[in-house]
Amino acid sequence: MSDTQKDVVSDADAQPQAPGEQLAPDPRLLVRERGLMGYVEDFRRRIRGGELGSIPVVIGLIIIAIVFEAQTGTFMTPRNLSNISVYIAGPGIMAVGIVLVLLLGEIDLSIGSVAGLSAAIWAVLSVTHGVDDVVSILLAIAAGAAVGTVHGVFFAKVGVPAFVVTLAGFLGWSGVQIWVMGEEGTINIPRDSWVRDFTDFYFSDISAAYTLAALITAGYVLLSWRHERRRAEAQLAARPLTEILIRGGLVALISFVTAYTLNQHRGLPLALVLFLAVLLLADFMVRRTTYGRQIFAVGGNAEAARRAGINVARVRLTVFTIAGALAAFGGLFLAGQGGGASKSLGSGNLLMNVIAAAVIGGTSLFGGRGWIWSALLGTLVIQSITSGLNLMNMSAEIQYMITGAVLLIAVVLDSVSRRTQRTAGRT
Amino acid sequence: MSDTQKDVVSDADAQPQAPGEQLAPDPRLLVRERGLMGYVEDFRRRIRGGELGSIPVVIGLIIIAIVFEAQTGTFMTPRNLSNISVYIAGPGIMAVGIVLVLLLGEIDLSIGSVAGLSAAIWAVLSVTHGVDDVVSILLAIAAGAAVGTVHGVFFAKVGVPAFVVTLAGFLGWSGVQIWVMGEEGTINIPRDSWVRDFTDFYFSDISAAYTLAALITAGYVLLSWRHERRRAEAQLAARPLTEILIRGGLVALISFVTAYTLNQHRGLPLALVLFLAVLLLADFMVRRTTYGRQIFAVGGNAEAARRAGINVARVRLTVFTIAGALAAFGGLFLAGQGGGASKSLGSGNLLMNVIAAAVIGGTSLFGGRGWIWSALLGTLVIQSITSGLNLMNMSAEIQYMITGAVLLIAVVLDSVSRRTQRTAGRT
Amino acid sequence: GEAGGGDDNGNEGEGNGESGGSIGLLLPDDVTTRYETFDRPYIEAKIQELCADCEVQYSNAGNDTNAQKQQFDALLTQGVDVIILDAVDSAATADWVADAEAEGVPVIAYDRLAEGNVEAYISYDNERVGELQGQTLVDSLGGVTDPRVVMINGAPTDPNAGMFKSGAHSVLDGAADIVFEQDVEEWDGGIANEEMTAAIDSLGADGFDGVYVANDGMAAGVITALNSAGITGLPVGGQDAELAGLQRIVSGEQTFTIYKALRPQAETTAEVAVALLRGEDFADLTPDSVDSPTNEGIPSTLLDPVAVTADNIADTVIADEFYTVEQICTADYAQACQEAGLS
Amino acid sequence: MTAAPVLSLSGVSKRFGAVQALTDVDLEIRPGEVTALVGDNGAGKSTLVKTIAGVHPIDSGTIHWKGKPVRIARPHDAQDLGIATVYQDLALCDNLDVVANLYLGNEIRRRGVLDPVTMERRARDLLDTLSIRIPSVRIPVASLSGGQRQVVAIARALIGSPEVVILDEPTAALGVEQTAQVLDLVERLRGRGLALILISHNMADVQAVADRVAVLRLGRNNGVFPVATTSGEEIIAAITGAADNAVSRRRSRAVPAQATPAADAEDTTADAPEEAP
Amino acid sequence: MTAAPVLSLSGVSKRFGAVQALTDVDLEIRPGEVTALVGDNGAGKSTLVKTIAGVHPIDSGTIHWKGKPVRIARPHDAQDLGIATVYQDLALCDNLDVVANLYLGNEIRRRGVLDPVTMERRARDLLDTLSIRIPSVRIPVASLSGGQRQVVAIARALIGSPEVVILDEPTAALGVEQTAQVLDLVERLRGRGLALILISHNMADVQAVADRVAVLRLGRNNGVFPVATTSGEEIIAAITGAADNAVSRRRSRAVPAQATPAADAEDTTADAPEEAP
Ligand SMILES: Nc1ncnc2c1ncn2[C@@H]1O[C@H](COP(=O)(O)OP(=O)(O)OP(=O)(O)O)[C@@H](O)[C@H]1O
Ligand SMILES: Nc1ncnc2c1ncn2[C@@H]1O[C@H](COP(=O)(O)OP(=O)(O)OP(=O)(O)O)[C@@H](O)[C@H]1O
Ligand SMILES: [Mg+2]
Ligand SMILES: [Mg+2]
Repeated sequence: MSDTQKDVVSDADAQPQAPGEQLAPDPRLLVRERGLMGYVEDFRRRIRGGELGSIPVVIGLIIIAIVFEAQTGTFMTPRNLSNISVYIAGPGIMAVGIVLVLLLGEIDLSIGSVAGLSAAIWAVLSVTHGVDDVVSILLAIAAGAAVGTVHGVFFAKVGVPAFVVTLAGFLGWSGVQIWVMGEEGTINIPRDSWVRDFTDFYFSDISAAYTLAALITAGYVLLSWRHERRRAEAQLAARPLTEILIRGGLVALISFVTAYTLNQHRGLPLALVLFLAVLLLADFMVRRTTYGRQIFAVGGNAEAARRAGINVARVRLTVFTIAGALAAFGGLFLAGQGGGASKSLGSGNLLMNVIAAAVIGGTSLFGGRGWIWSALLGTLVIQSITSGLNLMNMSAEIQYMITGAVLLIAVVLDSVSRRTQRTAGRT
Repeated sequence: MSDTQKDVVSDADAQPQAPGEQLAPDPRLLVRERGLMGYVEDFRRRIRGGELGSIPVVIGLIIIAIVFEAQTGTFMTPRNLSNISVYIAGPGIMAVGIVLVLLLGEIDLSIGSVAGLSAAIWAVLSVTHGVDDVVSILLAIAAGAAVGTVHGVFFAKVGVPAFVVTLAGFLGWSGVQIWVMGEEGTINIPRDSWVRDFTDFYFSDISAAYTLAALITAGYVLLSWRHERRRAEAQLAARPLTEILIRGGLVALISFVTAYTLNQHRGLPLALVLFLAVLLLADFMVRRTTYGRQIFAVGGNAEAARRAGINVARVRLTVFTIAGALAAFGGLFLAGQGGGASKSLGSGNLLMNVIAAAVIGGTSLFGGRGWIWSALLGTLVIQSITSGLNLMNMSAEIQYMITGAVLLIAVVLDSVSRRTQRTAGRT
Repeated sequence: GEAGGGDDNGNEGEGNGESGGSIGLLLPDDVTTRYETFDRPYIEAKIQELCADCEVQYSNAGNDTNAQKQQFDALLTQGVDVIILDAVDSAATADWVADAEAEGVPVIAYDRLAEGNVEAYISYDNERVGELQGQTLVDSLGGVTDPRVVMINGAPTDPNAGMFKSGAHSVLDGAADIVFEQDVEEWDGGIANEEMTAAIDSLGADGFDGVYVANDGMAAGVITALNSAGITGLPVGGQDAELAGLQRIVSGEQTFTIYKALRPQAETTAEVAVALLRGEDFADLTPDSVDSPTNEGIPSTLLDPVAVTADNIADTVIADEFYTVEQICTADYAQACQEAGLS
Repeated sequence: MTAAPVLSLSGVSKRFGAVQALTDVDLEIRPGEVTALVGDNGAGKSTLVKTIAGVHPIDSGTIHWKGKPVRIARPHDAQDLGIATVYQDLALCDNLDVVANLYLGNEIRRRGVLDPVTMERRARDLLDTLSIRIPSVRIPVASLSGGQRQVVAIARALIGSPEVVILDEPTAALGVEQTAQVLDLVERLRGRGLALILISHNMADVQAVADRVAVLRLGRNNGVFPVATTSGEEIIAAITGAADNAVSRRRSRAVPAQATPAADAEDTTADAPEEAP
Repeated sequence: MTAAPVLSLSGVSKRFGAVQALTDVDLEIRPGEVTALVGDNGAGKSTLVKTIAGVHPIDSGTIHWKGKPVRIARPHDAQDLGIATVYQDLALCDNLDVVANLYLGNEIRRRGVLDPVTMERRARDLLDTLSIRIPSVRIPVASLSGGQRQVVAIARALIGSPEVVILDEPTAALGVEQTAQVLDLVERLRGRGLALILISHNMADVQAVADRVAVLRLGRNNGVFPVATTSGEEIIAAITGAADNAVSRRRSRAVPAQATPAADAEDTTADAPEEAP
């Protein structure tokens, strides 16, 4: 578990071949050549091999933006883009939880109800019972975590399929939500509540957005560079400095353009900052901690994970707890956006949209494959479509059809581009 | 493929041991002793080993009945039971389709929308456009099949996960449904439409119910007996005649008691007859045809099925077609029950209830395990709870909570009773 | 009806000169007949008539508050000059209206009294509708003493269902004995059928004298349940004056429905909207004044709903050309129409 | 022995992503002959037979069946030609019972309906032939031991009447007795004029039943040897690409190692490179 | 050689549903010794080692670790004791890359955070030791060949510092060279004082590296033999339960079979019972 551990063999034992001799690299491996040509060649190979990662989604996003801008002329206005960046926060935070659950190879159908329940709890506590705003928010999120834990216990300890547990939760918690709301159909947000700020506070000083963009860029470049240097020191294949810089440039471009756009409207929205914070934290957890590794392992092959000594039940349980807490957090954003908690908050297509976002973003439904940023990409796709259709004043039934169709097209692109890979996959 | 086929080895080749010698049976296999004691012993072993099949669900049903009867005093009246038998038909027929899809290891989220769309198509054709009733019904079912086929094509041929395809369908088809209904929010059923009869025609002659019960019993006993005789002739372990008779007696008991109860109210409902017909047909297809075997194989291990020469894409595609057609058929029952087609038919909790029914009934979400009759058992459980709560005049939010809780309990029982089995399961 | 598509050019709305302008119209759901079939075409037609260069940006929220909020923001993004808002959840709108106000866009509350600083309110009061439902039911119960009533209410999650419910209660609680009451998720006819059947089972076929149903869509399911239990002739009332409901009234299966003359409501709203657009005074259009939880003295027009029975169909729905006799009297109902004197 | 080849591959190549698994491979399979296919781990043996079986279509090259060029794009095509395959990864449906697995894709029907009785009887007989004890042919294969599953997979290939049988490490998981049975079976099949491809890492088995040995190395042909005239050492040298390999070193060390294993271990430890801290 | 046993099982029984997989099994494992566990397919070898590894808790019987009774209820317990296991069915996470699989449950961290660089370097070194060619340690194990996967599983067991290493048919899928490497490895581990359990169907391998051979038959003990003084035939007889078995028959037939395989096949066919029509 630590630096000082010893492997039985590699420490002191012999390599049975001639001393110090290393195996020649496999001659069949088509290694990437260095330099610019290497990139082009590698990219071409990946297109042919269907290993495009998130490129299809990004292209899809660009197409969506172009089409809607052509149709409405207002899609690419800073105002609309800024609005989109606020709208995605709630569903996006919930989608982060769903990505974690999907990585486990499970599904959580209850998040809509949990979001609604938590918003109801917050509203009743802070408005009806006059509990302090921050305390109510924390209690609401804790309630979401508790609900998630209940699901986790039934799934991980009792052994009921997660699909069924959360299906029961989907029904049961929305009943509790209605019951918690009691007589009130809707409870308005108090004027000075944090929940209102979640979706309605903007850092209007333009330096805020630029500072954040600078921090993100610098952080990315620095961490990559440190990592690649260590790899080079350990004599492992490492990315050259130019590549790091190119990637850093891309990150800088995206973040500064975003910052500039946001500053054109009302500044950097708090919603976006919180969403990014959740994304970065979750991404760190998934990729750089033992716990994250365990999530992937359990999702890939639970029995193998168990045999590796991983406490499978604990991993499963905690992931559902996190998903519940994130659903609750996201629910508060929805309450903020809709103007208050209501009996119907979290019902309707929210659940399906959140799951769709995670899947469109590139997280597999079958466990063990995916990344946190799919929550961002997928929510962006779905919200862009919705916003675009709203700007076009499409009637609701057409909206349904178009959302369905675009969802399908997005995933068809993805499936087709991954096809070669899939065929090559083993049993 | 036929009786005349030859295996390379077994026909003419030698057994390398002493001629005619058969391997002694494995001494570790705890074979069932014959006679009554054998059954008791076997049953005890199965309880301990957690191989209870559908017994937990049946016990659950009995408990539900007892509790509600104690609470309401009207639950076990012939009238309520007869009503339940009508209400289960629509969701039950849809659940048969879901069971097939689950056997494939997939899910169909679109069935609610497809049911609504088909009902809308039927209503608009027959009422608005004056198309002949039977033709409209057939066209509506054909539309459901066509929609299912579209899903099947995207899933099986294009390779988009079924979850996503049918999620897109869930959104898209309900848009089409609203569009098809056009101006009207609801369309009444014409007085003499078959669709009305689906849920409102009863064979009021008491002989109808008894004849059906007799046919079912006789058919069951005869088929079992023929099968076991053939096994005995082939020197395979066969059930003794007494066991066939005991099982036949059980079937007779259930069918005649049901027939008697139904005759106490308005007679044998057409809805139940149609539902049973769908169940029997589907069960025959799944258990006794090559196609059914292929469904199980694809659900268990698609790659192995492919290597066995099965046309995996065709099996997948057709199963979605069937599920679509059954959803459409079930949708017509719902229209009959609601008094007409409406824009919201098929929305709400229908989808979740149908899936929950299939799972409660004992069909695995992970493919390759299950049986058609889970559609009947599961729908019965869910409808009994709903009817009981309605009789108790519970408010809607309490209904949500209780439905969620009972759903959970039903599956917890099942999971716990299967636990030993699961632990024993290999990777 | 296709909105937007080719013919909208919201981006040109910058030049809000004397003649042109754009008006946003937000309606709450797309499963009830009225919004798509009546409200929207009436409003659009009237606006067109009053202001040929004006355009209407229409969106339907599909019963989702957050979706409506986004549509509201989209209208602001498009730069509309006036918003007509029929809120999914009228209690949630205070902030939205404030946002619009900050941009100088006036909001008209249509049909439901949206909270916040709205400029005007034109509606049938939902509580009133509930009261009328209750009153008509009591009336149609006729001479029954101590009438027993079953209530089938709308969706528990829909705030408006709560208003109908409390309006109806305010009448029924004194006049009748409510023996069975249920909310129906999603306003679903099939579930209404199950609820009604349960009521019949637990009360007995003669255990109640009339049924309150929140709308016509559910009334279809309720009547199916009554018919299949062999119960006919009981007073059953709905709301919305849907075509299917009117047909049932003609054929005697349903007793009444609540008809809100949508044309005057829609047209008044259109007039107010155009007046706001042009900065004209509209006080004579809104003689009444109501208070919302957030604001007092909102200029408003409150219209009176009408209960439609077989007796007054011709004078109300048909006279208003809400539906024509041909639409109601299809082959199935021709006979009944004759008897009811419709032709 | 030199009958016309029933199946011949020439210039077959196959790539997975960034790995060129097969490069220009030729192979000829003759009826009444056992062709052993040997090679190091990852040499491409399984990939090669999967291309023949239609699991992975080839990227380039040609396949001839009885002299005529054919395209094998999916497993069904191979089965239609008469090629039966036992895969290294078995490819059984864990949820189905032994009988259903055996007859998958070749179900016996009676008046259009599955005939479980006949299938079960024949399955039992067939498994008895291979002298494997399976608790019951009605339990899902998920609960069988590794060797039991292997035998089921082998039995599967014998249902129907193939002309070419491909066995990818069929005896890897088998006990000594079952291995002997399978080798007997291979000889009997050869005796009936079938063409067999046998992949195995066990030189003793290969030398016992094969007629010719085709060696793959790093995805390329590395010689075809007649078994009768080739020694095990020669084949191993072809497999490893060097006469000096771990096997020969191990052999030459065999006696002292047995005597003083500990000393031996230290011996080899001595010249290990120091691990970086 | 007669050190106190580090691990000893007595009277261990295990049942799955209707199958009594193990009945009253005893076993003693000593440090610095290789104990081979042999038996027919389905004899219960894998089940026995899985009970030791905590995969299947035992139904009855006792397990002693260094003389003290212990309860091994889950894999974690076994790992805590110092038991590392290579399972017959490998138990790798197909979606993870080679490095992640190797260090699963034993991740190397640096200031609390995973240290992929160190893990990758050590993984590469470790795999080089086993002289296996893997295209890249960063590809998911799903795309490895059977033998490559096997080696990854073996390497996994050597991460950390186990006292007992259990190898369930570790060389089944391995090429000749890799097999030799693994046998070398086994000897080196024994040299370092570890206790090893080796399950194998290959008598040559067993005789080459094992010190004692424990035989299981139909889920029961069927004798423990010191390798040095026992012949292969005796062990095989204990495995199959009879001196007259397919192996011995095959041996006695070996020479004529090589010469006229076809004739031989017909020969055995002659006395086959006629199949029922
Ligand atoms: N999880 C399980 N469920 C049911 N039966 C099982 C299970 N695991 C093993 N068995 C049964 O227990 C017996 C012993 O199996 P085991 O895997 O231990 O055999 P083995 O000696 O390892 O055989 P092989 O050499 O073929 O690997 C077999 O009959 C098998 O069918
Ligand atoms: N589906 C696949 N995707 C990617 N790479 C693959 C795939 N299948 C095989 N490979 C690669 O192709 C090479 C050959 O694999 P193959 O399974 O054919 O080897 P093999 O000769 O059968 O080895 P073994 O004796 O270990 O079974 C290996 O390097 C492997 O990593
Ligand atoms: Mg292989
Ligand atoms: Mg084993």
